Amino acid sequence: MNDFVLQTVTQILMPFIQVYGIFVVLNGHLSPGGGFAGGTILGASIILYALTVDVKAAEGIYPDERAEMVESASVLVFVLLGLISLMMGRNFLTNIGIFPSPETGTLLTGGFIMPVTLAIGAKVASTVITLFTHLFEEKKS
Amino acid sequence: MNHLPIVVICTSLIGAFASPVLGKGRPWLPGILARIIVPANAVLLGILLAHVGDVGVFHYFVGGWAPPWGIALNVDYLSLYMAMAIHVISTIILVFARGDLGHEVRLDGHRWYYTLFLLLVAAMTALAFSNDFFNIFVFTEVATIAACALIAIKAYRECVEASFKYLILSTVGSGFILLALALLYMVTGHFNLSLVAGEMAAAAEAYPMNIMVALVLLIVGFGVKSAMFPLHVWLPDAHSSAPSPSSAILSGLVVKIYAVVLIRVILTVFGRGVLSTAPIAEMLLLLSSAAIIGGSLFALAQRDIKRLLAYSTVAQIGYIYLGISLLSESGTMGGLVHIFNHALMKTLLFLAAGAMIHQTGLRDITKLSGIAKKMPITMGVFSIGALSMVGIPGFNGFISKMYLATGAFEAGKPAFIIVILLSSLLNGLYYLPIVVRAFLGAPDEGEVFTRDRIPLSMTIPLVALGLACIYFGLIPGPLLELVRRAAEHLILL
Amino acid sequence: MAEIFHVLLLTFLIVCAVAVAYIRDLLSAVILFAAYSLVMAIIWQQLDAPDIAMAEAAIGAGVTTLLFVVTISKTRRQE
Amino acid sequence: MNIIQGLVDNYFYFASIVIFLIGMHIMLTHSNMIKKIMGMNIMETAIFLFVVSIGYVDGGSAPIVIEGQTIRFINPLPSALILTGLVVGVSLTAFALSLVIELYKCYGTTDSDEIMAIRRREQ
Repeated sequence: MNDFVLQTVTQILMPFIQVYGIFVVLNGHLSPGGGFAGGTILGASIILYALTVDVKAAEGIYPDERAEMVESASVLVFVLLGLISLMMGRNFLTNIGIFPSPETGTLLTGGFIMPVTLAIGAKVASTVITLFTHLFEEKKS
Repeated sequence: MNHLPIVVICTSLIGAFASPVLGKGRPWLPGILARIIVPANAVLLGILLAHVGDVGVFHYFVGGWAPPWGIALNVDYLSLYMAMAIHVISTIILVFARGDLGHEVRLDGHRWYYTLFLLLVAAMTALAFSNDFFNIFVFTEVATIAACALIAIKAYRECVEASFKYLILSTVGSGFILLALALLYMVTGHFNLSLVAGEMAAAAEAYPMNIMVALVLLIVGFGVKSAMFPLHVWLPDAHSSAPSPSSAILSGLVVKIYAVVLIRVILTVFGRGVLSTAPIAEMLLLLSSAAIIGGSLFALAQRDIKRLLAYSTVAQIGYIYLGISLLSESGTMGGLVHIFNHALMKTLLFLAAGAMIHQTGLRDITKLSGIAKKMPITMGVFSIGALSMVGIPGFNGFISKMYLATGAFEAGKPAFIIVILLSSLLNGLYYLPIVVRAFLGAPDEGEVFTRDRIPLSMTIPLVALGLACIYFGLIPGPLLELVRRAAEHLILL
Repeated sequence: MAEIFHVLLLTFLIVCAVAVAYIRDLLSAVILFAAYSLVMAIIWQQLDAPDIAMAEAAIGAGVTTLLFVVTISKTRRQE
Repeated sequence: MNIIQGLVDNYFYFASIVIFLIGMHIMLTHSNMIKKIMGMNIMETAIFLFVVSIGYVDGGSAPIVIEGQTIRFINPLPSALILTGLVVGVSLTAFALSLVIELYKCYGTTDSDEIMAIRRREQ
C-alpha cells in the first residue's frame, strides 16, 4: 500500500502506540489492562507498520527466530518464577515480596505480578506478530 | 512432597516450551527431552502415590491462597490414577514415536510435534488434578487446541479437514461448558468444585432450573469432547487420519480425560441429590448402550483399519459411561478400570496398525491377509489387543467387562449385561477376521510385503503393551486396589 | 438513561450479528464484525469490566479482523 | 405478562441469548468456513456477555483499588474468566483460519459443501 498519508501517519503514530502498549503492560497490576491487552497493542503496532509501510522491513524488525525465542522464553520465565517460590518452601506461584515497601498505587508493588505480566506481554506481542506473518506469507504454520 | 503435582505439570510445560528452541537445527533433541521428562514424571507420580498412601488425600493451593481466592488442586486417588495412566501410556507412545514419526511428520516439524505432545500431557494432567472450574475450562481449551494441532501437523488434506471439524465442534462444546459454569456461578457464587458442592443442596432447592440446565450443558459440552454417542461424529475422521502416535494418545487418553472430568463434576459436585430429581443417569445409560451397540456396528462396516479402531473407541467410551452411570460400586470400578485397560488396548492396536502402515503402506483390512508371516511380532501383539477387546478371560478387557456386568447386576439392571455380551460378540465379529486373515490367509497376488523389520524402538513398546495387557488380565490386584479407592471416593460423595 | 443507552448498544449488536449472517460479501461481513466487536468493547466498559474492554478493542476489533482480512485476501472474497 | 417483564428486567441476558442463537445459526447453516468461524466468534462473545452481566452489580464500580476508598466493586472473577476466554477465542480463531488457508490450498475452495462434493467425486 503506497499511500503517502497513511505511511506518514503510521510512522508518526507508531511510537505513541508502542509507549501506550508498554504503559498498559507495566501498569497491569494497578490499572485495567495488563499483559494480554498491552501485548496485543504492541503487536498491533508492528502489524500496522507491516501493512502500511513494508512487510519486509517489519520482518527485519522482528524476525522469525527471535519470535520463537521470545515466545518460548516468556513462558519459561513465567513457570520458573512460579518455581522460585517452590524452592523457597512455599506453594507454587506464592507471592514473595521481591519489591520492598509496597505502597498502594505505585509501580513497584505486587510482588511477582509485574514480572509475570511483563512475560505475558512479551509472549502475546510476539504471538500476535507471528500469527499475522504466518498467515500473511505462504509459510508452513 | 506435597508440591509434586505442580512439579509434574510444570516440567511438562517447561519441556513443551523449551523444545522449539532446543530443537532448532537439532531435530532429535526434543524427542529425547520428552522421553526423559514423561517417564521421570511417571516416577514422581509413583512417589506421590506412596506419599498419599501415608498422609491421605489432600488439596494443594496454588499461590498459597486457600479457596475461594486461590486455585486448588485435588490430589486424590482418582486424579492420581488418571495422571499415572496418562504418563505411563504417553511414555510408551513416545518411545514408539521415535521410530514412527519420521515417515509421518516432516523433520522440521518434529520439535513442534513434541511441543504439542508435552503440552497435551501437561494439560491432561492438570485436568486430572484440577479442583476448580476456572482451571478446568482453561486446560480443556489448551488440550483441545493441542489435540487439534496434533492432528493437523501431518499436513495431509484429510488431516486438516478432520482437524477443522474437530475444532468447530469442540468450540461449540467449550461454549456450552462456559455457559454451564456461568449458570453454576450465578447460583452458587463459587468456581471451586468443593465449595460449589457445598452450596449445591441449597441452590438446587432455590433454583432447580439453573442447576438442571447447567448439568445438561456440561454433559453436552464434555460429551462432544469425549465423543459420547450421538456427539461422536468428529472422532472417526480425526482419529483415523492423524499420525499413529497421535491417534494412540487421542483415542487412548484425550477423550477419556474429558469423561473423567465430567464424571467427577457430576458425582462430586451435583451429587446423588440432583441426579435423583431427573432421570439423568438413566439417560446416560441408554446413550452409552446406544454407543456400545452403534459404535460396534459402525466399526463392522469399516475397511480402513484405523477408522475401524476409531469407531471401536466410540463403543468403548460407552462402556466407561455405562459403568459410571450404573451408580453402583462395581459398576464405577468397571468404568474406571476400563479407562486404563482401554488405554492399553487401544494404544496397542493403534500402534500396531501404525507399524503395519509404516511397513506396508496398506490401510485396507481386506488387503492385509497373510501379513503375519512377514510381521509376526506386530501381528502377535495385535492379536493380544484384539482378544483383549473381545473380552477373552486372561486378558485385561475381561476384567473390566466382568466388573461392568457385576455392577449391572448390583444396580438391579441386568438388561445391561445383555448389552455387554452383545457388544463382545460384535467386537469379535470385527476384530477376529483381521487376526484370522492375517495368520491364515494367503497374501494377495501382486502384494509384495517387504521383508524389512520395523525398528526396535517400535517393537519394544508394542511388546511391552502386549505383555501389560496379559499382566493386568492375570494379576489385576494392585490396579484394582487403586481403582477401588478412586471409586470409593466418587461413590461416597 | 443508562438503560436506554444499553438497549441501543445491544440492539446494534443484534443488528450487526444478523447482518453478518445475511451479507454474502465476506469482506463486508468482516468489517461488520469489527463494528460488532467495537460496540462490544463499549458494552464492557458500561458493565465496569475495563480490562476486557481494552482486550476486546485490541483483539476483537484489531487482531481478529486483521486475521480475517488476511485469510480472505488469501482465499475467495465471495461466499 | 410475567415473562415479558422478566425479559425487560434482564435485558442483558435476553440480548446475549439472542446473539448466541444468531451465532449458532451462522455456524450451522452457512457452509462457508470463514463464515462459520465468524459465527463461532459471535457465539463466544454472546456467552462472554452473559457471564460478565452476571458479575455486574448495579451502582458498583470497576475493581481498581484506590487508597482510602471503600466502594462497591463489581465481581472481578467473571471478568478474569472472560479475559481467559478471549485469549482462547483468538487463538482458536487464528488456528482455524490457518486451517482454512491450508484447505484452500488443497481444494481451491473455502466452502465445506464443495469440499465434501470434491471428496465424494474422488472416491
